[in-house]
Amino acid sequence: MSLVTQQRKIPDWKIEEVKELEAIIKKSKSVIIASLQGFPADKLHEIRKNLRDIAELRVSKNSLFSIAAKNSGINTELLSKYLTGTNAFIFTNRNPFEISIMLSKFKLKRYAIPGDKADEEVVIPAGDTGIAAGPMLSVFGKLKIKTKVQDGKIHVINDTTIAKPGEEIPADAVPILQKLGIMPVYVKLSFKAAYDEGLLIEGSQLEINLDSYRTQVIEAYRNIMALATEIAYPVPEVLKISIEKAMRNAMSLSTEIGYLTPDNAQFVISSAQAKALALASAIGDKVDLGIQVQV
Amino acid sequence: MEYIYASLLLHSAKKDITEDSLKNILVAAGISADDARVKAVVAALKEVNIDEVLKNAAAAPVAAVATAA
Amino acid sequence: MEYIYASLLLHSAKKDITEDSLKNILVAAGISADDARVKAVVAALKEVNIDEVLKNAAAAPVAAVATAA
Amino acid sequence: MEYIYASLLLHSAKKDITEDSLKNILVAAGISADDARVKAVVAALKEVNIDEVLKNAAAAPVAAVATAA
Amino acid sequence: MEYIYASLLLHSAKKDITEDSLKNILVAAGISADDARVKAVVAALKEVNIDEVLKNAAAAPVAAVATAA
Amino acid sequence: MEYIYASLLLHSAKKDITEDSLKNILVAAGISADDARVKAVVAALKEVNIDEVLKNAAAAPVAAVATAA
Amino acid sequence: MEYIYASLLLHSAKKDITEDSLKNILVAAGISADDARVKAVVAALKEVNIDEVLKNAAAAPVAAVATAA
Repeated sequence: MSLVTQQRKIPDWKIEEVKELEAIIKKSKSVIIASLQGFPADKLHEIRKNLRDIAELRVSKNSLFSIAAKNSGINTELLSKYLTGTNAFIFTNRNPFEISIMLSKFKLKRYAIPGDKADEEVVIPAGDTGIAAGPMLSVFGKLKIKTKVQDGKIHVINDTTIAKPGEEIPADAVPILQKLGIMPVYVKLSFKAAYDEGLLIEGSQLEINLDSYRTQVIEAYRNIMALATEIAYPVPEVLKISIEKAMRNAMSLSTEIGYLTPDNAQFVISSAQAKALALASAIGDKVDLGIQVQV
Repeated sequence: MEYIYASLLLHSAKKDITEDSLKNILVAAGISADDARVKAVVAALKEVNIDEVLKNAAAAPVAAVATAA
Repeated sequence: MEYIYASLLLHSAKKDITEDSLKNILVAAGISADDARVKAVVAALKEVNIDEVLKNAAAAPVAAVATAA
Repeated sequence: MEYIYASLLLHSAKKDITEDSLKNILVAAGISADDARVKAVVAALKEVNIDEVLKNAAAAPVAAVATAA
Repeated sequence: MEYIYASLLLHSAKKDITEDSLKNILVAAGISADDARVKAVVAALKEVNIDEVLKNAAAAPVAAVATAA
Repeated sequence: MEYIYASLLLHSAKKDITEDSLKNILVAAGISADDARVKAVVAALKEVNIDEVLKNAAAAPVAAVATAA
Repeated sequence: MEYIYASLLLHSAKKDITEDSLKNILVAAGISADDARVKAVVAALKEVNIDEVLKNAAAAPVAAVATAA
């Protein structure tokens, strides 16, 4: 037996892993650290498949990642607080927000466990469940699912909803759902942080609400159109709106002061008439006005 | 509709809609005012928020113009 | 709107809309009638076929009634 | 509608709407201003809150939608 | 909106909307007309069929109602 | 509409909208700024209360959504 | 809203919305650009079809109703 040096105590696979990590870090612009706490390991391959050609997902020990990151010139002090628990590392040359958006659009589902809330409507479909008639029959009864027994198997008579989105899934239903292959609970990677060419982005920042961006785009557009209309910004499509607005203003003002000209008479008199009819109908059921208000 | 026009005339001028004020207008317009109807209209209008009713009616004429155009 | 309501009142009662008849109503309503405005309204209405306008306003009642109901 | 557009022009420029200012604009536009009408418009506009009216005018289409819904 | 009110005033009076006519009105209204703006507005309005726009403006709320219904 | 976007960008950042600041942004965006237009926009914006305009723009659509929903 | 205005300015000028182009504009406007926000906006707007969104927002009240209905 030769002397065992400190060096040789480190298993080869660890050295190899650090080497590989270094290589990936060096060729990637950014890395996202995601928690695997409570994340079903068998779902990782679906994410990998989804990210193919765009990013590489690896599950590594925090200590090994830290060494590789440090060796690659990353300021690991920025990252140390995220390097606890079991983590996955997503390496990419893309904008990390793009990866986050991409993953948020991709729904991963898992089987329910007792206590889970449904992420989508949970329906037991009509038909053969493949479950042998026996003690399970009473479970269906408890869940108020109408059944019949056919060829010794439990048949569900009608599609039956047992939980709506957000509702707790009855614990009794869990084995049935598994048997039927129904996965009503969503899982997603929880982002802790991203490191992008020296920039640290918090996990909460990485969550992008696209609807709020759409709303902001609309708001910005409304604002510029309102302002452009107000100053009559001289492009035809704005001036059209300005003209409409000016015309409406003029119509409203002439109505309000009862100013009549042949070109606004229709508007002004109609307006007075509409008000009269509105008032007439408001009291029409109490008073015989001697007129018929059309409803 | 005369009773309604007369009422709106008073409302628009920010005058109280009373049996007397309503009758005055109708008479001035050369219309023989029906006492019972005047009474009924005044009573009914007391229970209605006229401004509210008119505000909601404001949109209609625009539509009317459009259909005519 | 007083001048318009007064005009519609006259129209509805099948009376001529003249400066005098309009002024009578406004005075009866306790409104100090402005001669120039009375003149302007009467002149403008001479060029307008009120029956036609009201017929075209026929689309309005539906909306108006709907809000009031 | 010239008188109304002229009035809105003055209002929009935060100028007082007087018989003179209104007439000036109409004349500049090559329109022969009718004194009685100018008087009538100026008098009538004194009685309304133009800003309020315009604010409601902007809301009108929205109101139209509301009644239809 | 002054430039638009002035333009509609001209349009309503069936006058041509030119740099001069627009400037005349603005000046008469006591507004210091910006040459570049006047030029730009007149040029842009040349591409707009004002009659068409006014007709459509009257129709717009109806469209709004239709979509909401 | 780039000039308006640039102006609102400045307004939103609570910066003064001047010919220089506007031109800087347009140039940074790779747009060749037209001097006359920059001048005209800056002059026009001086005459309006941008916050007021935006408030009114925001109020209308929200109301529409609320009533139609 | 500065980041959105800057992005729409680029869009309106038919320029790509990239981290660099966005940052250039913000800096030109005198705004210290936040790197993470720039990145977030660029990524988010890649997913948003701006033309489509704007088309729906186009005719203000009508669009408001259409989206809400």
